[in-house]
Amino acid sequence: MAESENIVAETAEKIFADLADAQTINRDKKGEWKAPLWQALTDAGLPLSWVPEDCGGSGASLAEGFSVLSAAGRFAVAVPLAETMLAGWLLAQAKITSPGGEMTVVPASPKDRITVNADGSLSGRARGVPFAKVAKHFAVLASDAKGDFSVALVDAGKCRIETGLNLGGDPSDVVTLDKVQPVTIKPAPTGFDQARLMLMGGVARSLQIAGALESMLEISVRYSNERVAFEKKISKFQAVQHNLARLAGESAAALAAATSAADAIANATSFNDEVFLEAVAAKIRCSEAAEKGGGIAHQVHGAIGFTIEHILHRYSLRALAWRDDFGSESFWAVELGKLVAQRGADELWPLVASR
Amino acid sequence: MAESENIVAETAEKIFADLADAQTINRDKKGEWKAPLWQALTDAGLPLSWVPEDCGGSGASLAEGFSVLSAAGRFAVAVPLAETMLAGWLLAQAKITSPGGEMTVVPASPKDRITVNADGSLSGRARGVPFAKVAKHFAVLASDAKGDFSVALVDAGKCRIETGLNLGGDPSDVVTLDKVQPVTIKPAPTGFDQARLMLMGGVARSLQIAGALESMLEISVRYSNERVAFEKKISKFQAVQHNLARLAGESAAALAAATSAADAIANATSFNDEVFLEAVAAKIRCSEAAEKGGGIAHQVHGAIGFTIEHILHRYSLRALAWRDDFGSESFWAVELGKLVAQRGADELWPLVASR
Amino acid sequence: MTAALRFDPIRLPSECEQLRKEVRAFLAEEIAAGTFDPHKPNREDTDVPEFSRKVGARGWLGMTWPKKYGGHERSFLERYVVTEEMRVANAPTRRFFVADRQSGPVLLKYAPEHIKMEILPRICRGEICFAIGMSEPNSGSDLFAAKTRATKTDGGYLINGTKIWTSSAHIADYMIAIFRTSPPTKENRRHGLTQFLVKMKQPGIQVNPIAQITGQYEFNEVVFTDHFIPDDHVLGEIDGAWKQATSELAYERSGPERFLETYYVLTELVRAVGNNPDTRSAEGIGRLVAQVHTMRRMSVSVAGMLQAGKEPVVEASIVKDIGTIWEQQLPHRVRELAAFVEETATNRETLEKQLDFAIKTAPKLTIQGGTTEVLRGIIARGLGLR
Amino acid sequence: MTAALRFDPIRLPSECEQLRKEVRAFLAEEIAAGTFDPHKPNREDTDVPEFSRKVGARGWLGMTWPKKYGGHERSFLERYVVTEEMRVANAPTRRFFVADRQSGPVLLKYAPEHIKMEILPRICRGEICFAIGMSEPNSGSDLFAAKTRATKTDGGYLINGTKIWTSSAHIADYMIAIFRTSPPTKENRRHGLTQFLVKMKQPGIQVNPIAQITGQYEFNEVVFTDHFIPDDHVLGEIDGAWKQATSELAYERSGPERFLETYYVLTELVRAVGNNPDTRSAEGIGRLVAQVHTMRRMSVSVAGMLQAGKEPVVEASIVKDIGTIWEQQLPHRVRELAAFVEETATNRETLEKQLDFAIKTAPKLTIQGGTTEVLRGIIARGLGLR
Repeated sequence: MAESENIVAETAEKIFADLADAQTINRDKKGEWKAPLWQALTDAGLPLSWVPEDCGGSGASLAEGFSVLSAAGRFAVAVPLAETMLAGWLLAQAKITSPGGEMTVVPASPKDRITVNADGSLSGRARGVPFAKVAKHFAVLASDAKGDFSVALVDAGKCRIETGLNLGGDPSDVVTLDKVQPVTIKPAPTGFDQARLMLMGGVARSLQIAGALESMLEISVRYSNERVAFEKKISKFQAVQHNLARLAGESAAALAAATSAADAIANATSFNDEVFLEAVAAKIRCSEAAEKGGGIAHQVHGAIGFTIEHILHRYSLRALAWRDDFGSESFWAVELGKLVAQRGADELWPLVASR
Repeated sequence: MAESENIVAETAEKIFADLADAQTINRDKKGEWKAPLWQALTDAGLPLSWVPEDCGGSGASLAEGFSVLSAAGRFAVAVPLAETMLAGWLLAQAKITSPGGEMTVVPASPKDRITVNADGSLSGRARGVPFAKVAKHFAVLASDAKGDFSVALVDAGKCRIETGLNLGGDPSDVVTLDKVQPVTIKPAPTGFDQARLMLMGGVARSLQIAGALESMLEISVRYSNERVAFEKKISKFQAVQHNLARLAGESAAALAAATSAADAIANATSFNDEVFLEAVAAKIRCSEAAEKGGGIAHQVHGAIGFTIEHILHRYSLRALAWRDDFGSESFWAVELGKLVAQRGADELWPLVASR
Repeated sequence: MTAALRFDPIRLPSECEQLRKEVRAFLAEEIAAGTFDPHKPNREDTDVPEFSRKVGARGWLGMTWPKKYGGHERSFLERYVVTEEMRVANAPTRRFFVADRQSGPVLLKYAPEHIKMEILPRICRGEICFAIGMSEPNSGSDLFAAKTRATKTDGGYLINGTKIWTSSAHIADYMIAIFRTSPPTKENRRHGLTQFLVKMKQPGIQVNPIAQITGQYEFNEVVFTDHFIPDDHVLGEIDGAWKQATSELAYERSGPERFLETYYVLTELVRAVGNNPDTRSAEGIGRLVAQVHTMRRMSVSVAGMLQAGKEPVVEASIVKDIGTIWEQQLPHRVRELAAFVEETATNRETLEKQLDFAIKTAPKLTIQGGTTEVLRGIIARGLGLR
Repeated sequence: MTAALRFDPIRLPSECEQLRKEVRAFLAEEIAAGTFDPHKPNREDTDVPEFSRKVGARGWLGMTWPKKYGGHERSFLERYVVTEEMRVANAPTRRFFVADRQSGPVLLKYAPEHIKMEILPRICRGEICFAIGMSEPNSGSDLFAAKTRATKTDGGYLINGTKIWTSSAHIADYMIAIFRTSPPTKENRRHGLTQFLVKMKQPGIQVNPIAQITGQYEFNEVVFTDHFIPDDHVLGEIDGAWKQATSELAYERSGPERFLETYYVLTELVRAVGNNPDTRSAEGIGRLVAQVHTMRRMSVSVAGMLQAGKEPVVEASIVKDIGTIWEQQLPHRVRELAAFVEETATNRETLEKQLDFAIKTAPKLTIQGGTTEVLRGIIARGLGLR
């Protein structure tokens, strides 16, 4: 990790440690921790990490921003930090200045489409939009009749929002735009399409899942070294040791896949097949790890991990919920399989061994 | 198990124990054990268990025959006993008298078809026919242009046979019939079709796989109680105990699925959806158990189980090979899934809870 | 065979078929009357006393028990049919399930006659709810580490300590619990625990509900402070509860509830996929159905062994081990198979809600009533490894 | 984070890209010349001495070693590229692979200078083959139970006993083995073993090939009867082999051979499925490719740590643990995905033959070079559990 990434990540870590401690948050049934946390993040310029200074942001690098998302995953942060970062990044693609406050991106599923109408207004329906209810603005990617993509800044108040909750208890809403006039709309850069947005979101989620798994490993190891059964620490049972070794494997695989994908995007000159593989593989592998790894963490914890009072669910359920955002692992596995098939058998290894 | 089943199964067990001991066979590189074993099985009337006395057989019940196949699985017997039993059963459906000697059935895959030509001769190609090379006669199920099925007794010498070996090292051949005149041909009973033959074969293979898993469990438990590592019997390591518990689970599931299917067929008055479920589920579940269970048996044995000298491969590789005969588990899973979908969601539970 | 396991194929006798029809008709009536919604799988969170009484009135509680205690002297296989039909219908069985499955049989075996006469008929009428007090804050899988004390006093015992993870304690009328009457001995660390019948809603018992990650309140913490239990509420041998615990496991661990807990998502998947599935969906459904069929045949087989008077502890543990792992993975597999279901599928919303609930439920399935690790230890012992 | 694992994303430097092109061109030439068949995965059974010499001549053996010993002072990442390209092409690496991966580094670290000068250049030229003598008939995973004795005699040691599962011993020129020079002590049961360089094809060594279930003869039993080893063939500390063993594991356990052993069936599946896969095939292939990509990125990351001079024993163990399980399951998943491939698919026969071989190979992958159980123990220790 470069020095600058370290500094940004450490800033984020410190804020989370001070204001988003899982145990404290878990006890705070009223959500009073949210406002101070968001304020501190905003003061540090983190929500607009990926927005250049001339678009109102803090102009951090992609790599620096990704390191913030890893930290956010390790704390399973339940504020729209990743979403605002993605929204700012999307707006910046079209050189649209980001407003202050919470944002999210629309659409958040590769299956949904937002359309630019002839009069410049936007229509469409987007499901599973994270934190839509909380967001003041939406960064919208929309396409017109010719299939050209535009990026728009939209006032959340002008959209219809059907609220919902994901597995982790965070907002996951249906957003309907019915001839909504955007605040600003500009053409997306050449070649930018919905897959790009989905994969950027997917890598964000991969980093968050990997971070959550790191924390699940840590708290599971700690618990196993404290909990006594049959007159010894459960960490001394070979079955528990091997379960935790498997959790370490899942956590490691998720971490490797997610950070590799982030690194690939941060250093890509074009969005080619190799970057596509990195991004998609991360989403698939991290999603698989969320199920397997989270399952082990719960098994090690026993009944206590199944209670609201314990913090485990903050990580385990969010990691599972994040699988669904920006295209599930099944969706992307099919896309990746199609790409591999189209390239042909003898072009598979060159793709895998590209870097 | 009824008394009569016990007697037939015990007869088979005794013959296998005397003449098909895995260790003895494994050392006999020339296959000199085969002729005496086959002779003893023939003397006991086992190859023609399912052939009524008036068709030259011993007229055992379906249930008795199934119990022989379980025993054959436990000894991983490498002579065409199951195949000759199936062939005799098929011929008996059309009241065709079974000749003596080894037989097998054609086709052995739901994807292959044998056709009755206008002149009464048979044409077609059947892959993966077990023990075709060894068989003197084939019991052939063929259909004519109208789709009506006939059963035929065919001289193996009149067919072209491309030899092959399955994973377990037993013959698995391609049989081509090019206008072959059968010895005898008669119409199959009304409603009898290729699925019936495949599922009867599939249940035979399920019982054999379950039997092989029983033996794998037994020899793995025994080995773990003998082998010492890190100064104790490996059976004392929790990881080994839990692995063997999982093997017991796979073995139990295979046994339950296979014997239930056999029982369902033995007591069926018609070949309805419920019997189809039993037969197909057995093939699917036993095939899955062959992979998982066999993998554990090998893991417990370590390097020794990977050698030709050790008997483990006799069970593990045959169990894997048997997955492929009479339709793989993927094939039947698709067929079962289609049936369930066609019946509809609310008819799933009544199907599952039918007996 | 040194490690022979038996799972003989049981054919349910014809009386079961008639009974199944009656149960289905009854459940259909109750669904039509709005007593419960079969598409809502939160049965454990629903307390419907009148439903319990109706089930009792039908003769479907205490089915295998002697008639003199209100039972019906029917077979374990008949009870099996009733249990699985209720489970698959997502019927609200919470109020009577524990009493019918476990507590009644314990009382039958260990309670004094006058208590049996008093309590068993009320269970059979669906009037009372039972809880089981085993785990404590520092003894989960290791039951014999229980510390809650039962101190001998005049005419009975005084109970002090805390039980935890006690399902339904907040609505229960009774609890069957183990308490420490003596310290463990050097030779036998399982010595010193005694089984008691506890009357709930009495002085000295405080029940604190524990919220689960599903949002339900199924578990409780139960705190005893000088709670008095009379002598005749001792069940079985003083200090000898460990002898009584294991033989009950076969009852508890092999029932349809050990593999059908998340079954509803499979039904809804079939509905969502429709009549003409592609190869991916068909294969996925086929494999899942093959599994549930196999699990059920194993479970029925164990019920047959119980009916035959056997104690198939290892077989029951195998059913729970592979059954709970299957029902734990099921919602994840269904989620994958549903990934390409059209938004227009009529039950998509139902399926999604069910998946949400089932995925949250999943972690507890391999923990409650004997963890995977404990079960595999029992199986390993049965195989002669321990 | 108490249990922090690092898998930093390594970008292979540009020199690797050029190197990869050279390796691919070389392998294509050799395939064209008929030296080996890339569709036949039985590389472990094929001994092609001239191929080894050609690889040596290209400078691809001993790549990271000092030039004075014939090495090339290139990076671990460059070596990685050569290794993975050879592996994926099913090149016949048997003759040089062990020497290049393990034996050379051991000699570099522990052999006297004159032995290094004598042997290492010959490894680099691809002239000699090494075997590793660790396991014995009664010590598999538990290396420190080895009993084969090295008895001090005039000017050296006399060796008596048996090594087993020794890959390539029947073609090897040398073996690096551990023998017992003293009994274990009460305090340290790992004490008393010494590492030796054994010259094969000498009196007192008998090699008995062991047939594998794949039909190959890769393993051997090696029986020593008063075999003499001179003093200068001791490698490292007398009685202290246990100190030397663990740090080498990272080299041995994280390479591309730990997840690519059955990779060829994935390539052939893609060929068999064709350009227009259905959802089932596409999803299956996509998930498998995501796995192999992730494994490779983890493995490359460990190579980067080695290059940086670290000893990532836990990370390497994780790579081998999940990598070998993946490559063990791969042929079974491919078999399933190929279930509906048309008979007319041109490579169906190739795929079926490969599947047969890969399925037979699969059981050994989680046993050789450190079993799953041993690896998980190492990982658990790294997590602070042991």
